[in-house]
Amino acid sequence: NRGTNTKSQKVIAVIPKGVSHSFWQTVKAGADAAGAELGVQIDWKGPAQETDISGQINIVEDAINRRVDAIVLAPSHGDSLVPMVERAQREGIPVTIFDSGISTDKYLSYVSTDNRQGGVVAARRMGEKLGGKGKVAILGVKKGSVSTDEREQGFEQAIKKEFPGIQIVQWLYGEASATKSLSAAEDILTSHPDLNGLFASNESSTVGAVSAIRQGNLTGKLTLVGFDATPDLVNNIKDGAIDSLVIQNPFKMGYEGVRTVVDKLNGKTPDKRIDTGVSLMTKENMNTPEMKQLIK
Amino acid sequence: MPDWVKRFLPFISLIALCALIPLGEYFFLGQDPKFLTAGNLAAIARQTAVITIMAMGMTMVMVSGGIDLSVGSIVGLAGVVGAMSMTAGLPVLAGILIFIAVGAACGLLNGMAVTALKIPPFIVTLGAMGIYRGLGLYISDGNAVVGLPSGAGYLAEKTVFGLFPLPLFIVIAFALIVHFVLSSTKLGRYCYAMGSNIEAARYAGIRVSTFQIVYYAILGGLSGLAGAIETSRTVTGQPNAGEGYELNVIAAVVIGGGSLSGGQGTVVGTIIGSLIMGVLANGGNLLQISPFIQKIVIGAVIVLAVTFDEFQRRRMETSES
Amino acid sequence: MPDWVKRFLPFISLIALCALIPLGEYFFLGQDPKFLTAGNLAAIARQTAVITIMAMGMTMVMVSGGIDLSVGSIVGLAGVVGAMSMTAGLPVLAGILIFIAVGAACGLLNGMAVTALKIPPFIVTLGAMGIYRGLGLYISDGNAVVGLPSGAGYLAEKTVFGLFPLPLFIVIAFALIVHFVLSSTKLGRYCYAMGSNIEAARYAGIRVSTFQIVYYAILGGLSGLAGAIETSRTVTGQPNAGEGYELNVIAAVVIGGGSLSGGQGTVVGTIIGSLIMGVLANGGNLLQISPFIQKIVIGAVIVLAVTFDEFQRRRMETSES
Amino acid sequence: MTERVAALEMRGIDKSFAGNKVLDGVDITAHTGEVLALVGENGAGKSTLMKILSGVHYPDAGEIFIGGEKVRFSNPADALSAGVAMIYQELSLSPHLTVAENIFLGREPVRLSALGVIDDRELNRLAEELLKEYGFNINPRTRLVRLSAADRQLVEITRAIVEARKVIVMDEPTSSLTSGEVEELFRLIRDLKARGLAVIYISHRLEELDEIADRLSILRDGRAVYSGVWGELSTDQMIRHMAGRELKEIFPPRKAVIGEVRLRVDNLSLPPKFEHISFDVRAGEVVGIAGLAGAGRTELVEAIYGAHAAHSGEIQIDNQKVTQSSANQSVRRGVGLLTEDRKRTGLCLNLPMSTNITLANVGALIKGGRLQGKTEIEVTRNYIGKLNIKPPSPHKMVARLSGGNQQKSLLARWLFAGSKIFLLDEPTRGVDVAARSEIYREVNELAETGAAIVMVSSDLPELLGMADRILVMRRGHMVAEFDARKTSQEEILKYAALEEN
Ligand SMILES: Nc1ncnc2c1ncn2[C@@H]1O[C@H](COP(=O)(O)OP(=O)(O)OP(=O)(O)O)[C@@H](O)[C@H]1O
Ligand SMILES: Nc1ncnc2c1ncn2[C@@H]1O[C@H](COP(=O)(O)OP(=O)(O)OP(=O)(O)O)[C@@H](O)[C@H]1O
Ligand SMILES: [Mg+2]
Ligand SMILES: [Mg+2]
Repeated sequence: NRGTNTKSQKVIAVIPKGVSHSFWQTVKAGADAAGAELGVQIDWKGPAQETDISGQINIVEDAINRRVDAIVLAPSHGDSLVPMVERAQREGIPVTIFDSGISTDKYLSYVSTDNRQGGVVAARRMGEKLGGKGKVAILGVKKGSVSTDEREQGFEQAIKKEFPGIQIVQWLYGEASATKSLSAAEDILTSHPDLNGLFASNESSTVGAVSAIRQGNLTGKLTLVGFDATPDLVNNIKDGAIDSLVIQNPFKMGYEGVRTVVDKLNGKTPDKRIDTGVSLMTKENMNTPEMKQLIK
Repeated sequence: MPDWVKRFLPFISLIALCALIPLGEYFFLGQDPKFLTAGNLAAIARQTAVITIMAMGMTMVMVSGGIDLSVGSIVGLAGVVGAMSMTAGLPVLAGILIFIAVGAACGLLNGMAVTALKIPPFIVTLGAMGIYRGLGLYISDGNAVVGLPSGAGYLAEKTVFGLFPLPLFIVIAFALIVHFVLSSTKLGRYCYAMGSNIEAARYAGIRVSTFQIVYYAILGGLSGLAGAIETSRTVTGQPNAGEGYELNVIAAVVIGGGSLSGGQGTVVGTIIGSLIMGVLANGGNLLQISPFIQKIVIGAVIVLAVTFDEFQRRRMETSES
Repeated sequence: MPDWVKRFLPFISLIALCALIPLGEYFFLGQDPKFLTAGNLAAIARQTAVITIMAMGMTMVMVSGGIDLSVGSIVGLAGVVGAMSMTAGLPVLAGILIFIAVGAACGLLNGMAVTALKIPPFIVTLGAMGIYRGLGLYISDGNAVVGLPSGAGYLAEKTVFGLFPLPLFIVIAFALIVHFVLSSTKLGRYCYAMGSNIEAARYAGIRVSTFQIVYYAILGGLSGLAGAIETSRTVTGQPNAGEGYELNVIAAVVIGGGSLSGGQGTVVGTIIGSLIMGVLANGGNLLQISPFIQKIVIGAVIVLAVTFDEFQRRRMETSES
Repeated sequence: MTERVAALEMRGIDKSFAGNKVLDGVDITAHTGEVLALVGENGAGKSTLMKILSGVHYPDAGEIFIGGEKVRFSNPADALSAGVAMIYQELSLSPHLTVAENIFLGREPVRLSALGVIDDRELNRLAEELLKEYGFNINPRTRLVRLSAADRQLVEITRAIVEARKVIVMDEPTSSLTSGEVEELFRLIRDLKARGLAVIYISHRLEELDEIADRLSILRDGRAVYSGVWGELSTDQMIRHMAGRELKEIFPPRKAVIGEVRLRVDNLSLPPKFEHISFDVRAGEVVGIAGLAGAGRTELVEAIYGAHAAHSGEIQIDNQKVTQSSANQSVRRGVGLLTEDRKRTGLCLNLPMSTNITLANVGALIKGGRLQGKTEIEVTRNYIGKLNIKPPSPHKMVARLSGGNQQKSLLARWLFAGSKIFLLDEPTRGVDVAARSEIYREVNELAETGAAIVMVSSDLPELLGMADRILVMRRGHMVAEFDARKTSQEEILKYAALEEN
């Protein structure tokens, strides 16, 4: 969309935590759709790494200095982006927060999934499939990464509370890399050949986990509940290598994020909290229209 | 060629960039250029301060023939410990000293290991990179240290005379000091001598181990200070802060004419190297270039800037006499 | 000390590790040790294959006095392009050739830039690291390339004789080839000659530029192959694949006795270096050590292994005379 | 002599580095079966001219003819394939390779030639044969790092002789060799002449040339100022052509008064390098140490200086016992070591001459906490004038100086450091006659101001001309002491090489 700017169009900076996962690409699709529909220009820009907090601060700062009309931001840390968000508000630029929370209330709207609830949904599915007993492991993303920490903790607590017969035997991290997740999954399976279930808390860890299951010929013997969806992961549900995927609605996050700030620019006041919801995709429901709509 | 022209040369790539970006903004985006506004220049100063401060210390270490891959991890460790000390109630200023002290201690350790173990600094500090990062993560259990006092943002946010960001002043102050040290003191002179030929330096009566340790400790201290600024910017102590900075810092030194094999490098060159990378990133954002294309452009500019610099240097040597 | 004992020495650190981990499993976790099971050893072979293959090429480049920071980015770029060619309908075997060709082309470019621009390889390949990564991300628009044919997993999953993973065979085959090249051919001999004194090599009539280009191209090709294995492992073309691998690969070479200043390094040493790091990571997972402590341990082991090796080497040299 | 096609002709060669004209229309001619001696002061351009011949540098102007045919060499490979080989002044070998690998580098015998598989057994066998044939006692399987400077030079000589087919250039091949080895080399040169090669031989040891030279060319400041048959010029005339002025005597007289003992070495040992060494040096005295290569002289002076710790024994400086010596403390006590290997332990090659000269006494340049750049340049200019260093530019990187001028810069370092005890290890290696005489004059002046001087040298005439006393070392032991005025080269050699007789 470079060069298409005409001065009459409002410019909305949409700033994700990172750019290179299909999750963010789907957010972008939603934002672009809203931009086309509402007649605003979308500036999509994020740091290369999701851990690059000061890189994201720089991008927000540059957007403010560029005097965009509004900002839609997925803060890479709840505390770190507070000064920038407050500064934008002082300078009259409305900010909508999406995906992860922020420790201030000086924003317009907060559009996100309840990550903890996502973990709980995964835990209930796991509990049902295993009939309330067995050994499971968690393949996490990175300790300290807030949204995935919440999913993993949601999962852990729900298992402990609702399925006392299920034992969580190992918890390793894949460092947001598919290959490292695969190695970690292999090592989990080495340590616990009798494992019954595995929970992977984002796209890269799910990719790694399903590769380990395929390479270990464990399809059908191990219940894998993953998180996030790509066409490839969805295909893996068909033959049972993946039991189910907790799916957020990144398209809606992008769409709603842009809609809220455009509403504001048009003088309306959007809701402060918009929950984009989580769904569970299984073999049974994967062909329903609602599910198809979630994986763009 | 007169001497002042020669001094001026390294700036050329930087100035060319600074001219191209507003032109791009005007013709490409059809906007009034924002690049050269005071606000944006201040932003660049804030954005590059962390790398520049570390790069000044790295200049010393690299001129002396060493290298330190652990600086990014030091930023993280110092950030966590310093932030914890502030949440524990230490006043902000004392907290800043903690950052610097933690950094200097790490640097001292690096220097002592390099001289005592007699193995290449690349290895020692590659190990240290893992150790310090692991320590920072362990201490904070991987979570960012939050709840800093409101004054913690001071270092990064404060502007002097209502316009100049405080980090800019810190950078300038340390640049002057390190420049003076490198060009006009024993400590600096020995740096070049050791980097050029460490055996010869030892035979000339220089206590090479002691000085090496000092250089690493200074770099560590400056990395700790960088950690303080980073913490102040993010208002949290991030255990992952500074990840990958080592390459940026080393690149700044090398773009600025420093040599990986020691004996060459200047503070002015390093600052320009750091600014080139900072301006590129900022300009890319202003020009709304895709981050993927930005990576390509930054990579190409690093190669071109050094090639151009080398070419000028060689041409000048031929024409001197 | 007899010659065979000397050859055996670098294994010591590795063997010590392999003994300690099962002991830890038994006494710490109270489990039957899983570390030495065939399944786990096969897993280690698969997990280390990518780094080991790249490290063999890096051994050549580093022995010849160069370095290549762009290898991780080549893994990503080759992975994306190769995966795309497969989704476009190319058969798996032809696809693998595409991976290797893309890698070799990148390496060739690196080599030509290093020799033509006359600037340090660190800079050239630091730039290339950004360029190739940006290209991979740009081509794939930041998304993983998915929908590979089912045979794409072959390279990583296939086991030979029902037990030995195919990547292990690839590693062994290339280790034998590269070892042979380094120890018994002109290509390898000139590697050591150039790394040890490039002027002397030129005076001896060796066309150093041509050879340098060849070494970088070989490393590129091996990185492309590593990209194929990486892609095969996760059955997706990840544009971010290989990020940070350059440090692991260089560390493997250096732990194995290779020198950053050229002239020294062997394939056997490099493989051991790579295995030490791989075994540490695997052992850490089996022992359920916190990832933070693992970082610390790996850092410490890198330093200790090289220190021990240096110490032995020096002791042996003194006792020889 | 009948007219015939010259083996080599270089005509009108020009070459500039960084705008400095180093060679200016140089013509030289060498004939088959003859040795052309090429002489000139340090920095006259001898090595540069020869590097043009061997394809390392490309000339700005001029032509080269080999056997009457015009050639253009754009790299050393071209020159080698045209039959031109060279022994370089700075040793150009690969330290991590073995002796045999170095000798055949670039021309390894191969099996499966398509793959370039090296036949290592054949390689070692050939090398062993060659070394034996040339009378050099070196194991072809040893790595080069383990060899002494002298042995490395022999390897370099072997390597060049194997390669040479038409022309062989020897740039100061004897700078690290002792007389026995030099004789061996001369025998090889006579063989080469008999095989019909043209030999170009560069040396500052004029007495050596008498034995082998057939013709002579003299370079001065990048111009060929004389060409003719060897023997037409007397040594004095040669020196006048080289220096462009009269040189009164090589060894200037000294009027030093010998005073108190300044340095006393008592039973110093560092087995197996040297054992039970005792001697003393007085103020105003020059004590020479003679010995064959590997006798342990370098190790001895380095131990006295504190570069290595001695195993046992005692050192006294000005009657004070020295414990725990290090280079740093030695410099503070006024001891200076002019090292044998100026590239490895002497100079910071990519730093300016000024930095190198002031390195051991930077403190003297600091005023008010600041290093005074202007003073530093003045100091440097002072030594440039005093020692006649060329080119006289303080900012010049020492790597760009010719060997002899590098050596003078290093001497200047210890003069500026204000040393009182000088340990000079091969102080005139690679230094031309005129400059040598300047260094000798400087040494004498130092002695006259009360300095104590230890001079290690393989150049016996130099020791006989300069020293008051000469100590002889053999295999780490002090075996004899002579009054320099009452001994001869033969007598010293007899003790230095006793066991070999
Ligand atoms: N690569 C170079 N770059 C710049 N100047 C050089 C270079 N090589 C040689 N020179 C200069 O060229 C001149 C001639 O040097 P050269 O080495 O040919 O002298 P030489 O006659 O061999 O002296 P010596 O007897 O000391 O070896 C010197 O002034 C030297 O400083
Ligand atoms: N057999 C050897 N192996 C390895 N290095 C040696 C050997 N002999 C001598 N050297 C090295 O060569 C250099 C000179 O040798 P040394 O000090 O023993 O004798 P020297 O009397 O000074 O001989 P020279 O006349 O060559 O200066 C020293 O640096 C020494 O370490
Ligand atoms: Mg010369
Ligand atoms: Mg000696």
